[in-house]
Amino acid sequence: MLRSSFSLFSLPTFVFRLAVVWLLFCFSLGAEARPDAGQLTALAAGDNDAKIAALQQLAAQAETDALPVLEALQDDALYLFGQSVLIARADGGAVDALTDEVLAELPADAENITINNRVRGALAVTLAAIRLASNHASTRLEAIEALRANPDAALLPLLDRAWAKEENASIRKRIEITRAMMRLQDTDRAVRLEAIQTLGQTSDPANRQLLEPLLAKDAAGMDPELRAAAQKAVTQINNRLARGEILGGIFSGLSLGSILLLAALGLAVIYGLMGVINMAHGELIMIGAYATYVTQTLVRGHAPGWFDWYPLLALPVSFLAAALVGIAMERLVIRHLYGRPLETLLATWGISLILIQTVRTFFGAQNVAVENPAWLSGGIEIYSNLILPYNRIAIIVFAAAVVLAVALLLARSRMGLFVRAVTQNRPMARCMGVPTGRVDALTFGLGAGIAGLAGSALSQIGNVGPELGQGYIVDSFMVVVLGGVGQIAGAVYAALGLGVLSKFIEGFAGAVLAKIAILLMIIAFIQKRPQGIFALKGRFAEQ
Amino acid sequence: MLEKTWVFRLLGPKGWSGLALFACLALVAVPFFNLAFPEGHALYLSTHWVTLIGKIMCYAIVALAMDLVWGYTGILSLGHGVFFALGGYAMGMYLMRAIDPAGLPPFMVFLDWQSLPWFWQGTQHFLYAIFLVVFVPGLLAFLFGFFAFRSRIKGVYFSIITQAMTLAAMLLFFRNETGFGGNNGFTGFQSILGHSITAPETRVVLFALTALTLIFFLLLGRYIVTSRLGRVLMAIRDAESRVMFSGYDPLPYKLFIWTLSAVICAIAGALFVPQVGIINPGEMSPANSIEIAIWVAVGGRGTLVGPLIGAGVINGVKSWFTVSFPEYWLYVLGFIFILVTLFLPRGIAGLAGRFAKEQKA
Amino acid sequence: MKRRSFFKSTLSAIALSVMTIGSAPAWTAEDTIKVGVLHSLSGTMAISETVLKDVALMAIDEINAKGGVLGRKLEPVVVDPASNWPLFAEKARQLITQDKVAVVFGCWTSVSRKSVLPVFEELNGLLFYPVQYEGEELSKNVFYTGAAPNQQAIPAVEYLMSKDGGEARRFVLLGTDYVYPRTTNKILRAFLKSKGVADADILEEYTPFGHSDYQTIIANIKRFASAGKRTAVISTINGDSNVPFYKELGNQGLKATDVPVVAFSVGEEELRGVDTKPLVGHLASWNYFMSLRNPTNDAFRKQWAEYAKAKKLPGAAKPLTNDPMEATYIGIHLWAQAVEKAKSTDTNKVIAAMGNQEFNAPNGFKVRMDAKNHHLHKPVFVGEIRPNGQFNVVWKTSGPIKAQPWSPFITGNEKKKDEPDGRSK
Amino acid sequence: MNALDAIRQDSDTDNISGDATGIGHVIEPGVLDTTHGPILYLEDITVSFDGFKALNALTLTIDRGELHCIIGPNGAGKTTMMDVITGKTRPDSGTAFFGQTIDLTRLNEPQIAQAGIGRKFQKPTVFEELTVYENLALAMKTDKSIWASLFFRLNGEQRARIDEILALIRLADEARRQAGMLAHGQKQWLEIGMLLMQEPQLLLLDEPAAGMTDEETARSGELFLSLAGRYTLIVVEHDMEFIRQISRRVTVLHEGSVLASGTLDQVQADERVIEVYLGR
Repeated sequence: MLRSSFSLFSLPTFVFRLAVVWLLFCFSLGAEARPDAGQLTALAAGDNDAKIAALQQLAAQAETDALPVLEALQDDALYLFGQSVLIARADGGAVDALTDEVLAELPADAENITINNRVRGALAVTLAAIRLASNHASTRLEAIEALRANPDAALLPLLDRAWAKEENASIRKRIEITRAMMRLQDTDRAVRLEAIQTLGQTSDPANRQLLEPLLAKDAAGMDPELRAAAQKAVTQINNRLARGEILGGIFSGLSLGSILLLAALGLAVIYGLMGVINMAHGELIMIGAYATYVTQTLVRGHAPGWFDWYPLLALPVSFLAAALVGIAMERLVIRHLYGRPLETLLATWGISLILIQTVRTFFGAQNVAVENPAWLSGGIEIYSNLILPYNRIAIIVFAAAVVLAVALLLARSRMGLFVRAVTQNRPMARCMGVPTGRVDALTFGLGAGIAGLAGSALSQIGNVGPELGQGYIVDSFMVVVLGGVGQIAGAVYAALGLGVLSKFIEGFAGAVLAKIAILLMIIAFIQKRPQGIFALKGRFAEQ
Repeated sequence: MLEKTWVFRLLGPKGWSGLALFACLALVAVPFFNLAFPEGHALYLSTHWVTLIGKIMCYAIVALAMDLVWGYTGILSLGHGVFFALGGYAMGMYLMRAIDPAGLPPFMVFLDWQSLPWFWQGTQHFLYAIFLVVFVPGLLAFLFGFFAFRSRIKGVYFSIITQAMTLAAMLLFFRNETGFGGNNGFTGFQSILGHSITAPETRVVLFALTALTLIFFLLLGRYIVTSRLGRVLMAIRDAESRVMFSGYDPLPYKLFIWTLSAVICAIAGALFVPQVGIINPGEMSPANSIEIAIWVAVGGRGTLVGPLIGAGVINGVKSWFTVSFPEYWLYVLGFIFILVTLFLPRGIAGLAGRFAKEQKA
Repeated sequence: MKRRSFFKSTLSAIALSVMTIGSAPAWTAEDTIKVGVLHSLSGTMAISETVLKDVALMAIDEINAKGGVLGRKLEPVVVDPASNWPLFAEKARQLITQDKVAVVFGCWTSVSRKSVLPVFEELNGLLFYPVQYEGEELSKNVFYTGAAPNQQAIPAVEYLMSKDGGEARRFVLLGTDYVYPRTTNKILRAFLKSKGVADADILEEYTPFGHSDYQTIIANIKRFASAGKRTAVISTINGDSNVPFYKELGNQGLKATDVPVVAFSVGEEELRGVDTKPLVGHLASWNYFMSLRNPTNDAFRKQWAEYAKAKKLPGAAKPLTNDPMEATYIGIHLWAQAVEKAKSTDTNKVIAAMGNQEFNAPNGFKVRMDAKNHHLHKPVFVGEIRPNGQFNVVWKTSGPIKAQPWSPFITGNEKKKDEPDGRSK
Repeated sequence: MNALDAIRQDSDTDNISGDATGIGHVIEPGVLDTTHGPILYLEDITVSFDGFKALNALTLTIDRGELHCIIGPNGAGKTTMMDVITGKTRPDSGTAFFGQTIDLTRLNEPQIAQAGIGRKFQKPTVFEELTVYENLALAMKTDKSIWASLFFRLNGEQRARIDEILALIRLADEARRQAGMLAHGQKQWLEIGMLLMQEPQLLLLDEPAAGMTDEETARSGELFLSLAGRYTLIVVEHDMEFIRQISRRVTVLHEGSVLASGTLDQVQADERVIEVYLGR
């Protein structure tokens, strides 16, 4: 391999690869379809260059029989034992890759074959080249995506074959793009023009990278028409990228906003309806996250088949866990402090310390791992620079659903009626037979439960540790204060506004200054509107 | 004759004798036992205790400042740490410059600063540094207070925005580019006014200065709360609208006590830094400021000795627990928070007062 | 206020403070050597430091089981500075002057070390510091058993620039905004420059402590990486922010094969709480990995697993070892050897005896304490994260390399002496 | 609502005078000028909260030395009117003048209080942690700037004044007690005492008799009657007996504007008033 350059299409590399392919073609005429002993040895015992050469051979052959070995290599399940190469099986046994001989047990001193990123990249291309012929559209889709990410001109014949056979329009389109990437330097002018135009329909900066050299005055074989087409294609890609960036900014703002909203909503309910400053709010979020962790562990232990759906079970569990803790807090401590907001603030701070230390005692000081289920991993690619991660989309949707549910609950249900009655006139409500004590406890439980839901959601994007809540408490307060007391709509506007604004500032000033700027803006804003965005005006507002 | 003077009436006979006893202990006994006996002697008072008690006295001054705004005026600040830290940073700047008055402070050298930023100019002069200790936090408090009080921000809202203020300041000081040493802050001090900062004599002088400052602010606080100004402050706490309808404008009153409190805090910070040997943005963390409030609550709001008791007890317990039962420290602190607010709304001082009353009855 | 109560409460305030302070325990056993352990057991740093306290106690037990040092048993004195920097200085003074310990093993963050440093120099104490740090410091009273930047950061970048590392030519220097990342990145920038990397090919980004929203940063990285040359991220992100960072990275489709991330603060213990699937292939650079195969490490791992089980430590179900633990372990043994050699626990004699002390470390090499600069000669390993949270070593130095606490890549350092001159700079 | 039965149909209401300021008079801002008789002019005052009009083009004039009662059902705008006069609420439109020259809409609460308007709240509001004596001392008319407060000492004349008021409100024995320990009625008296210490020109009293015993109510009625003439009083009340005892002129507010005005008998006879209190 040549060390001077990594560019995919530098001429020497290209020639070298062609040579390899041609040689392989000659050798493989009589070769078996599966990896031969030489290839296996190279894969298992060779240095990285030998491994990659072997992988490139296998890619060009694209025979499905090579898959077990390659997949084993990918999954760290390939072992070298003396001269033989073994594939470990899930049951503890092993299969000889060359002879198919089955061993009941993997020998203890077999050496595990591990690979580094470079080999893993080449392996991914090889696997993709083989899987392009798969019967499953989804597998083929993944394969062509992998090839598109690492286009190797040596695989062009393979793509041509795949393109001819492909019936799925979207996969066919991707194959076209990938072929175009490889055919930009074709000698046929028509082919080149078509490739340029095809690439102009994409949004990938890598394609721009390929096109830009063609714009140079001395680019080989470029006539004005071709150059104009390339210029147009570059402009098209740039436009898409610019759009992607703006949309990405908005999306990340919305995503941050909905996280803030989820974190603050419970606080808004408790503060707005009960006038209680709950400094332990962050710890209720943390409890929700730990409840999710416990659910995940139990599901994995008892029903591994359902693992992907554990978040759905975790939601009610975290709601209940946090709500119960909240109700206990209300009954034991906060109940005695109504009407003394500053004392409540200190007492709940004390509660938060105790909750943190309790969790630390039971679960340890270290973070615990909450895994994303498969359906929350990855994202939708709109443009190459605009990928909307599923977990973030889920959180936005979830936040909207929770807000809606809370609003409906308070506006429509009997419980909501009671809550509003107690908020507005406690003695009168008591006279009318509303059990004010129970309503207080339930309201607090509701707010706490929402915090638990937030914790469950947040566990999908961040850390789960004893100090989790501390990171959200100040932000949550800012949202509530900014939104105005007792106003769920205010909290929504404040959270989304803060999210978009801080992402906007972060774009040009960096995360640290953005955070400082937001805090200063909140201080300034409250000077202007001491009651928040949605102030309760009127005679009683100040009381 | 003596009993007629306001100076005497300020504390009364027992108050004055208590204060005199404290002054004797702090200004005579501690220096004597620390300096006059060699290390290892049975009567030797270790420097460890001198710095520890000195540190706690700094905290007591902070608690006193907090009490003036919270206990007497009803303004709960969750951002007093920022004033403490600013005072500490101003003093720290002097101490850093004292290492090498002509050149750049060490941390700036290795972070590639070519010249001193403007706010560092002149800090090699001790008096100017002292001026900054008072002026910078005072100005910040004045401006912040002016806008907040003018907009009639009260209660929880005020508490929350003070928290936002201290958090913003902490993040700002964490940045290396701000020029305050980032997370590491200022350390490695060597001399103050030409005297080695580690010399026992310097330590004892700093200790005595802290004690004197504490006494001074205690008396000043006493004078203020017994003057009509103090009455107005308590009146603002109990019924601000009545104060306004009685013809008092609460704004200058709140602003005065708020700024004074910030300055007291800053002076405590300036005394804290040379004794402890480090100032870093962690002092501005919201949790630290909340802890100040709990010292006051535990000791007893609206009394002047309460905060001193609170700062002493909590920090004493903390020193002990973090050695003996490190895992339980947070439980203890948490339960103190809860139990004091639930059962001791007037803190230890209130409890002592009630006890004294019952005995009399 | 009642005058009476004023007087009484003043007295009781003083009495209470004195009582609580005075009740600190004091031991007076003469036949033991006291050893201080100064690691945060509560507060934000407890997550990292608690385990160092445990490994220190384990090493002390081990030495005691073999008869102690100079025929005397070691007696550990554990204190909790509670992640509070002024408290570190206070506790250090307490350990040296009250408990009269012969040596202190402790600190994690740079600021805690900076906080206690004047105390150790004033009282001529002895501190062993076990964590990788930014350098730029030398003290006669401190022995650094963690890595200096040239023993961790620079080899990792060299690997990234090599063929096997992916021949990266564009770098994102991403860190939490504090001194260690800033200094490390400053050194790396100068190093990259010396390797011909243009300033336009370096992107430096910082986030606040506890930052958890990496959307904008990842978008910036993507844009930066789309310029054509191979791009790598060098992360000095502080502990807790790593999980949100890696999760976002995975979900945004940036794979280790496209844009590898090499981290200097992510080890086995940090990965304990992490879903490692999206991290596979990303890198870390350390002087020790738990996955290293050699007899010393096998024994070390076994010893730790048994100790954790016996003491019922929280992580005993999945005992992990990591680099700072190894450094702590090495430090205690080196100190014990030096005391035996000096035949005294006197600080100056021990310092003199420390020079060129050697120890068969769990990393498989014989590490040696530099006679002059108080840093260890250590090997460097680069590992890729595997799905089980362990590291697969993909590159290593041929042997221990000497530390350069004064990095040659910082201007002005060429004048500095590679040994302490009695007080730190 | 026990007053409902008492309202009867009777003769016309008085005219409400709404004169403009005089011509040719030297205006001295900040000095109370009542040369034209009225001490308070409210003209076209409108205050709305989120679309709800608490005051709707309210126009009202109070003459110097008058004892003027205001009645009206809940939500009629009585308290809001007091808020406007004392500067707590800014009107959306309209003018409010204290005497000829003092524009109340430009002053804040303490300035209005210093100009000579005292206000008693519906719920007695005293400084609970201070003693009765300190409460009165604080309210006393004097320089209320911060520096003056820092060095303030009571002189003999001022002590005498406090003692005088203490006697008047019958709290001399409680002078050293904390105000928070007082009974509800006593707090009402204390608040009235504090008002008198301010030596205001105009007193606004929001339900001053609430929570008082019959005997106390009667006595406060007498007090108010004795104050009228020297001071101007505006009393908001629900207790019709009390109003009957003290009233000379009564204004009925409804939905933020004046519905009727006159003597109590005249007002009670007004059909619109009866409809407001009884109908709908």
